[in-house]
Amino acid sequence: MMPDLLAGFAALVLLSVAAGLARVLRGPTAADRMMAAQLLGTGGIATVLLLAAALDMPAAVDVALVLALLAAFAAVAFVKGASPEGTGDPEEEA
Amino acid sequence: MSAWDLFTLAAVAAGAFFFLAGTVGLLRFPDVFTRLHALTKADNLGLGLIVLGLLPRAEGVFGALKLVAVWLLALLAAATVAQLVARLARREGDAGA
Amino acid sequence: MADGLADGPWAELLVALPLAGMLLALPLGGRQAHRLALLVLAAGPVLALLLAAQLWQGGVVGVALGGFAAPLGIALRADGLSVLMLLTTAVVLCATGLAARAGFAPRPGQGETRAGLLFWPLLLALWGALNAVFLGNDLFNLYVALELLTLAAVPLVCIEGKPEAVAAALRYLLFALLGSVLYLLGAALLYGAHGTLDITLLAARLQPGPATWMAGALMTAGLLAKTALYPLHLWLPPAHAAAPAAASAVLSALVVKASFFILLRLWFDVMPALAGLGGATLLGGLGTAAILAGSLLALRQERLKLAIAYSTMAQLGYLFLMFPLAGGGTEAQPWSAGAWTGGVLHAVSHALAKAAMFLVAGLVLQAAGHDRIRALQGLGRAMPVAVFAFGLAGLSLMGLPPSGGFVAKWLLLTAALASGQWWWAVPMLAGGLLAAGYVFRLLNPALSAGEGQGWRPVRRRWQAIPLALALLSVALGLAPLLPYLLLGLGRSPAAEEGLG
Amino acid sequence: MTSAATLYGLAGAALVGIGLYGLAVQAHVLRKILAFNLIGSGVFLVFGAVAGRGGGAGGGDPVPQAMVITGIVVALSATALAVALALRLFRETGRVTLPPDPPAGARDG
Amino acid sequence: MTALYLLDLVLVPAILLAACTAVGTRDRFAAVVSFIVYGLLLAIAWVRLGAVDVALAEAAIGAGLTGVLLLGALARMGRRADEAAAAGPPGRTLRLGAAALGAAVAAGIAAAVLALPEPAPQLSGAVAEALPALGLGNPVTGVLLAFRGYDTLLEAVVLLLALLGIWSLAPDPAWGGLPGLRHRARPEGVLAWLGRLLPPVGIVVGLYVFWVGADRPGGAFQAGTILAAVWILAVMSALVEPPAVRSLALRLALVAGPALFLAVGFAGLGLAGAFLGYPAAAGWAKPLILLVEAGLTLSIAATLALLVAGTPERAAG
Repeated sequence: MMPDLLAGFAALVLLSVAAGLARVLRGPTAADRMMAAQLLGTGGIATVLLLAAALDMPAAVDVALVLALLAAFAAVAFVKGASPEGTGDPEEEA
Repeated sequence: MSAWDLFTLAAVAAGAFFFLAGTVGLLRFPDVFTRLHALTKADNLGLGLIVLGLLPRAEGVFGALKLVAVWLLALLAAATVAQLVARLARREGDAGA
Repeated sequence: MADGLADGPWAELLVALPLAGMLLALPLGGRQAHRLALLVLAAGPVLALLLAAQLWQGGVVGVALGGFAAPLGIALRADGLSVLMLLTTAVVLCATGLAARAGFAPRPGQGETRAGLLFWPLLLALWGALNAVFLGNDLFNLYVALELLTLAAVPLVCIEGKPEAVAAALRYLLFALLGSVLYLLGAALLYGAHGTLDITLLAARLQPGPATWMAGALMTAGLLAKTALYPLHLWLPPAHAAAPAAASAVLSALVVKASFFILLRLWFDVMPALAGLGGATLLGGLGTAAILAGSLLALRQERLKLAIAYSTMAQLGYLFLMFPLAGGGTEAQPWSAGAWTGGVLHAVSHALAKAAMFLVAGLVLQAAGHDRIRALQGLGRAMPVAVFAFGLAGLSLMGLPPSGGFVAKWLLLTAALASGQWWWAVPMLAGGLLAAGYVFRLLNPALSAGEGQGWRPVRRRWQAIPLALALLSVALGLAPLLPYLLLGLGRSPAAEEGLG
Repeated sequence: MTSAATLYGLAGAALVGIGLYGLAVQAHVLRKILAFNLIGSGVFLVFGAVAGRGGGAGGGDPVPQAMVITGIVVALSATALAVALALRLFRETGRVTLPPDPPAGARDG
Repeated sequence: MTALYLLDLVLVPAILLAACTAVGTRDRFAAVVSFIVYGLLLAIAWVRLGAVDVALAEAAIGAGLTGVLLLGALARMGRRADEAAAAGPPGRTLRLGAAALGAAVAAGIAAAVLALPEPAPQLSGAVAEALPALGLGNPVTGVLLAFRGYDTLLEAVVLLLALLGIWSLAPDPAWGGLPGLRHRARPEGVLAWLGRLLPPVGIVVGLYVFWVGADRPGGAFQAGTILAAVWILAVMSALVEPPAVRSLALRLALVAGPALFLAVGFAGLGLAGAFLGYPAAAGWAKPLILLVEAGLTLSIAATLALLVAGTPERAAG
């Protein structure tokens, strides 16, 4: 019962964030696309945690941990990638 | 089904609701700043609630700490993105105008 | 003593030693890398001969790496075909290593340079990868070895930093990657169907079925892209022509043969029944197209290295005539072994001859500063030994006696006539004539009595390196018995009796 | 488990198809590299299907799983080299696409 | 568990959709972002399939490093109009042909997957039988470091070769110098803050993933990738500069792992009677495997970090 319900919630969370793919596609700005990816990242982490509980695979929590660590990494890379030559910082006054 | 299970289900359900709300905001709000605003609140709360709900099922103290670490790291990433993306959006807006 | 030699870990060393040399070269730095590399390369022929002795005394050499027997572990396996390819590889790499000192050894008093360091570990890795391919008996391990080969070969193409070489290298990389990913997909399906990727076990377990056929088709397609068989040849001429001559020699002589070698293993050892679906005829047809198109294109080139590269495309075509000629009906056929041996001998003699030709082209570039064929008048007087070596290597490409190319083509021709498939003889003969055409066209200006103005002198000992390779390619025709006997060791039943 | 593994294997097949389409259609080098990575991960999913069909705990057969990890690392290596080549090509020539196929029998290299 | 099929019903279409977006969209930035999302979804799929080791590798490499590589390259090649855009969308014939080809190949593979035999032939049993002798609990680590250690050795060399290839593209005057361009960040800004905060956390996570790898999912490749990622983050936050490629310490770090693996392999010739073998005496195999893994983690971290840092472009100061 419990595993089924947790897996069901995993599916629900994934479904709701996957809709964010539309924003990745539509934009219009790079910032929009990044935010959508961020939402998918957080939702993906939640999905993995729920799956780990549903499948009773505690090791899978490590996957969520790595995803969370790399979410920050990807965020920085996104922002860098949107700056010319890929080396800037949006906080610098141009 | 134990009381802890009910707690888990309630927290997870609330978390899932916030994810849903975040997506609706992302898709429906008119401009990049309001979208950002909606999003950062929603997904962090959502993940936080789900982590909270799963805590009783964690394998030991270490497992629980790991769950909390996941949430903190995600929070950190979200905060960074919010800050940097806002700057970026402002600059993109300037360039577009 | 003899026992100790026969039991030595020669197969393992042939893979491990080049890799160890490559790893050591990096911290050693650019001043010493070439010395280390030449030392390691010099051990190659010795190790290959020791392995040959081992094979001769005890039959097919099998090594379970880590002591884990297949299907759990990975096995190395050396039969006559492997050993012949390993020997050829060792010889060609020694020669190119020596020749490459001209371009990639540090000048006295100079610090570490980019190419002066990186060329050597790349060359050693390439050698290790080739050995791993020729010894591999596990289809997934062969995938890793092929990727190792690709990632060593691609940087060698553009190590001189010319823009056109960068474009050629990128195109080469994309083709090679597509080829290996298709190959890997086939391997996945084979594992799913049979629970192992060990070639010997697979051959015993193979059940025909959709998964097996699809796997065979995907792996064949991937390997054809890597072997640059017509019409997947587009990447080869620019890459082989843009690379520095020493690298071109290895690429044309050996690297394309590695994927062909796996194709042989796949068709003759793993799934001989593939041929029954008309696959053998298709490969033969594509080979025919490669011979004709490659030769005609080679005839039209203005640059020496491009012409040699197109000739590689043509010569690779002959290898694919093996498939229809060694196959056919349902019962054992006497000519199959001849066709198979002829094809393999062709691969070896082409390797030696083509390496010699590219090394000569390198000397031409060194002497003249360009390789425009028409402007090479009088080169024969400036560097007679090199031009002679080019001519000898040309004999082998044309298939004239007494060269190794002659024996190889003669065996293939005999098989074509004996099996009643005379039509395969037509491209062989036409290809020989066309090869004569382009070789003479390349030699003509060099032999003409033009005024040889402004050649930079090239020492005899540099010219001796391609000559040695060309002489070996001819000697293969004078003493074909030894490789012939070697090839018989551990030959698969399909190679003896025919595909299908 | 078995049928789920097969489902992901079928998804892998579709991904190979999508990647092949992208490789053929997109001209930009980075897009080609991206498409190649799609094909690669499709192949890995087929391996995953092969591993998972065996059932059992922990994703089934560990051998194909190990092969996928090896494959992921190899694909990353190749991607990194391809990206570096593309950047070098761009710096030298300003191009973001491969030059058109060499004309057959080009008169001068 | 039927609800899992509900998840499959969401996950598989999402993966395919992300793949289509990555291939099809006009905007290149959107394509790369889709690709990163795609990597994330694949990591979830591997968890779903129970292959946590693979999920870790996919999360770290597929979603992380590959995406960052592509993003960095895209930024340098410019998002402005160029000949790829000028050529206009690909022709209708090409698109139809490519679609037909892709569909045909996909259908062929699908048919082959559906035709795979039941019960599936596999090696789980053989691995489980041989694993206790090595003292390991994680079968995937057993396959990677022992049973198919030869593959892993070659793979580590492949990684290093890719780096040599990238280095070989350096302009000659910059040889020996620093890879990539100099990153900028406002000293008190968010970037610099994150760059100081995350690396210690990342190092702990990386070492943890390495350490548990012997007995549960994790290992050298996943750990090395995490360590590389936090180092790259520090570089992007302008806190550290990548080392000059002429540095001996760097070169030693790059070759240490594969060299150690080879050395243990040679030792196996004497101790275990087979190249790449581990001594049969009880208790010897696991420490040796951990030693090799430690070396590999270091080298993989260094190699991956420099792979992303790119070609040397700046002469060392």
